[in-house]
Amino acid sequence: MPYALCFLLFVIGLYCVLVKKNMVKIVIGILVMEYAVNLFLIMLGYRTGGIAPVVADDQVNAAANKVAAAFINASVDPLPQALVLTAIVISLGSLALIISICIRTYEKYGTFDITNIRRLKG
Amino acid sequence: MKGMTIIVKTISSWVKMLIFLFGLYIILFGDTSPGGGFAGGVILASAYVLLMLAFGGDFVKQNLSPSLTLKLVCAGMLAFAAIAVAGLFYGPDAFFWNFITQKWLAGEGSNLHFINAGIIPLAEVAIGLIVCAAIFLVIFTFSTFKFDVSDNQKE
Amino acid sequence: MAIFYILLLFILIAAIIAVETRNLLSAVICVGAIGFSGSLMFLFLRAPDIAMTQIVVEVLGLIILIRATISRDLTFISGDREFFGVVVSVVILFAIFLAGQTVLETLPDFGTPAFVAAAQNADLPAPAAQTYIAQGMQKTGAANLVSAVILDFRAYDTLGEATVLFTSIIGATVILRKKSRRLREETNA
Amino acid sequence: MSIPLPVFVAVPLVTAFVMPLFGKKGKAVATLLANLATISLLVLAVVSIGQSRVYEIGKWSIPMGINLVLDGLSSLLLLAISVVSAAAMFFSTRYMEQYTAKSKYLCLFLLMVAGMNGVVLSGDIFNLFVFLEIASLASYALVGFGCEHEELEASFKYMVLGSVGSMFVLFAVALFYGNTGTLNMAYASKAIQDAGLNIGLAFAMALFIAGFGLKAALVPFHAWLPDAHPSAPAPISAMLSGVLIKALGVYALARVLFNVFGVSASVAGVLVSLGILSMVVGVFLAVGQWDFKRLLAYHSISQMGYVILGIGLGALILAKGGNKAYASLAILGGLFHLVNHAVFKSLLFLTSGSVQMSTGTRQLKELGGLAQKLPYTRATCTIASASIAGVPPFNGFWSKLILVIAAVQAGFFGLAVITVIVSLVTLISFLKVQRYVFLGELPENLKQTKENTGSMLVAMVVLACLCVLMGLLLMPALRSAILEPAVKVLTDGLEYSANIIEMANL
Repeated sequence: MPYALCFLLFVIGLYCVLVKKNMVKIVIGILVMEYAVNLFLIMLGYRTGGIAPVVADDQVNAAANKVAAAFINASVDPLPQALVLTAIVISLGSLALIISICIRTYEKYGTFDITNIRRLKG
Repeated sequence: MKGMTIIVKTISSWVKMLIFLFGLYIILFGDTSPGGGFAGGVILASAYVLLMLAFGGDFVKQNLSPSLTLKLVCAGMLAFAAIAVAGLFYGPDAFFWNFITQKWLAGEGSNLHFINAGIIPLAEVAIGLIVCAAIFLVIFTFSTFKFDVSDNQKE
Repeated sequence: MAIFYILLLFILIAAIIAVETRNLLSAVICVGAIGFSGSLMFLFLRAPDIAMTQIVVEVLGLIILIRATISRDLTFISGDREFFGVVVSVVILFAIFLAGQTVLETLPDFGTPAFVAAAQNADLPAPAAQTYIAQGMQKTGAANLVSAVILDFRAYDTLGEATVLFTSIIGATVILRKKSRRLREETNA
Repeated sequence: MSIPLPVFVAVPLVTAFVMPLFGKKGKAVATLLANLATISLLVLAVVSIGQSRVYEIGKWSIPMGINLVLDGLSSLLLLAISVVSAAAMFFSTRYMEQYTAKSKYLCLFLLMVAGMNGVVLSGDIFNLFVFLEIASLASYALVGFGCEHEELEASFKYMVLGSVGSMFVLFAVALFYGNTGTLNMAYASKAIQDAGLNIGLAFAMALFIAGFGLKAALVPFHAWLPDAHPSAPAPISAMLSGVLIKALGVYALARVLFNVFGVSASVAGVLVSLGILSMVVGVFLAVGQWDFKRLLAYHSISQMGYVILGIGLGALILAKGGNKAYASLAILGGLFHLVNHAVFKSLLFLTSGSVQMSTGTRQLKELGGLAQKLPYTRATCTIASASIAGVPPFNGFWSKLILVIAAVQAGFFGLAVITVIVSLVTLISFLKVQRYVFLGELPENLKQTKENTGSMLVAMVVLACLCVLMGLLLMPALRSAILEPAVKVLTDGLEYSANIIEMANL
């Protein structure tokens, strides 16, 4: 069920990109899609009653130089978290680029409405 | 861009050091506690953004010019790439080989004991530099961009 | 569990307002609401690194977005929408959403990480995630396993990610540069 | 000689990181360095032909770490990327003098090359996504490089559709991870073979087709291409049409469908129909265009249709259990056309840039009679036009011939007829280009036009020579060295995972 709500968020973002006619709104749609995918990835790694994937001192079995079994059986999946960290920075980068294009377009046309920005045909 | 009142200026010049220290802490302890180069770098950048809002763009421009910032980003990227390539020379032909930890685990290079996570803290510092400079540069560019609508108004 | 549903519903409501409101500034603030509640959600999903990064990135993302909207008088959206197009796309997207429901049932249940199911397959080596949790600390020396993954096991991805940031700032400075073309005489000189 | 595979990514990346350090004064040095980087990539690509190996980054054995894979298909794409990027880079040495911020242009150009090389070499699905984003972001910025109305608008449109495509790919990666528990393509493929293709993976596959299809501009997803490609500076148009849509679109699609999920008859049917649609719609939209570069951009859509058609036809024959030799012939046609299209389309865009730089316009109606004024441009443009239209003995003819033969052998006579008809329409539209640009009357304002010399000319002549000579790739020796290994990667299909795991364990 949480997956379904996440997918709904993705679809809302897609709707915004497809239907809205304002440049900033389109950017918001893309951002919403990004949030949805990030949440989805983190949810995939969640374990009920899990703990964060950071090994604390008392979870290390010093004698055997091993991580305690209690940690191994309870930690959430660190891999999706690493992927999401990457995805967040990528989305920040593309946000900066697309907003700079929006600002420059605003300077040229004086509007954010893409129906008024139609020099190219087709 | 203009600065703000004297109260804001005084407070932000006090607060900036705290933010700065916090960012450094987050970066340097990224291998043992949550956080790391990205979060810490963005916090460092926000210290500069605070200064920029309080004292105005010109003040920051004198202390940290955009071209210098761009060079810092390049330096950070080159440092990160150097860490990656170092694995090729120190190790058995492997890009991004963790040459400190792996040698330590293998019982060689005992003089490198002091950092037992190997390249991870070094890479955190490089990424912190990249992210801090890059984010600051982006926000600086956006805030100082002047609209020149006069000659390009809707035709 | 209940906290996840509450936060998700809040995120969905904020998203719908962000999409439908006619005031651009409100829309941007709603995006901030999505981001901050998303960050809380990450915290409850036991991902403190992501929560921290999300919160700081959200602040700066909002500054960038507000910069785009606030400087102009035109924060309200005028213009009418094509009713027919909206209805058609809503119907299509709703169909996609319903189709997605059967798809999501193939995933492991919420609360079971994906690698647990994959670990059952004896034909394959242990999934990467399981190795990271069990041996990541000895293999890399970092107690924060997320750091160990992004900067050692998958450091190549992180190089790519830093490069994306680099690309975007070079791109942004290029797009916002003052003068883009030289005159023809200068070119030929 | 065995080269560490990350060098293909590291060389352009490090050069790109150095570029912004050169200001206005160091422009000549920056240009020299950038050219050196692309040429050394070309040398590396030529050296690595015929090798196949797996490189584990950081010595982490898969599936723990990321692996890079060099096989026949990758080295074919690497070769195409490096040839086109070396020519386009050499061309921009002079062409980009009309814009400011040249060192940043070079930086973005190299980042785009690095991104494409990363995509082509990657053996990990998330890593593929990261490098896809690098190449895409660099191309968004480069499309808007001129900062004029059309460029910004096209860049925005491209960026929105491109970001949606990237989000589809990322969502598909998430579903893929949720279902298989790994990101490594070889092990994921093995897991899929063990467990069978469930509906979740089928949905992920559909998302991959949509996402990579958006990057490849196949017809339902093509809206951005006719705006973005003409708006970019000419060398960038050459890169975008020549290799970017292939490396990010067709290559990624073929790799994921053939080697990870495995082709079924229905997927192959989707590919064939996308191919036919792109071919027909693209070419008929192209005929009516009066903007030189826009016309070329529509032809890119149409020619990409040929590539997808060839690959899809091969997949269809394979999935139906038909003769494997026919399937390899169809895929050979598709891949050979991919390489040919990279060469002649980039040459066409470079000639259009040369015309635009000499005359200041690219509207066909404002041009005319340039045959005497621009003799070299005219000659190279004619060769490239003949290639794209499939006139013997140029390279386009051979790949189209193979496609037709493969279609006839497999019993798809309708496809063969469509291929020939589309080729004829292409010929008509390029006769129109010749007629309006190089023949006819010279307009009064173009009397002063001068031929471009120096690096622009060299780049065009080299590509034109390649157009003539590339038919030789079909000679048995070269064919078994370059084309056959690439075809074998696709016809082997799911044996990919076993091969990779075996090579990694060596």
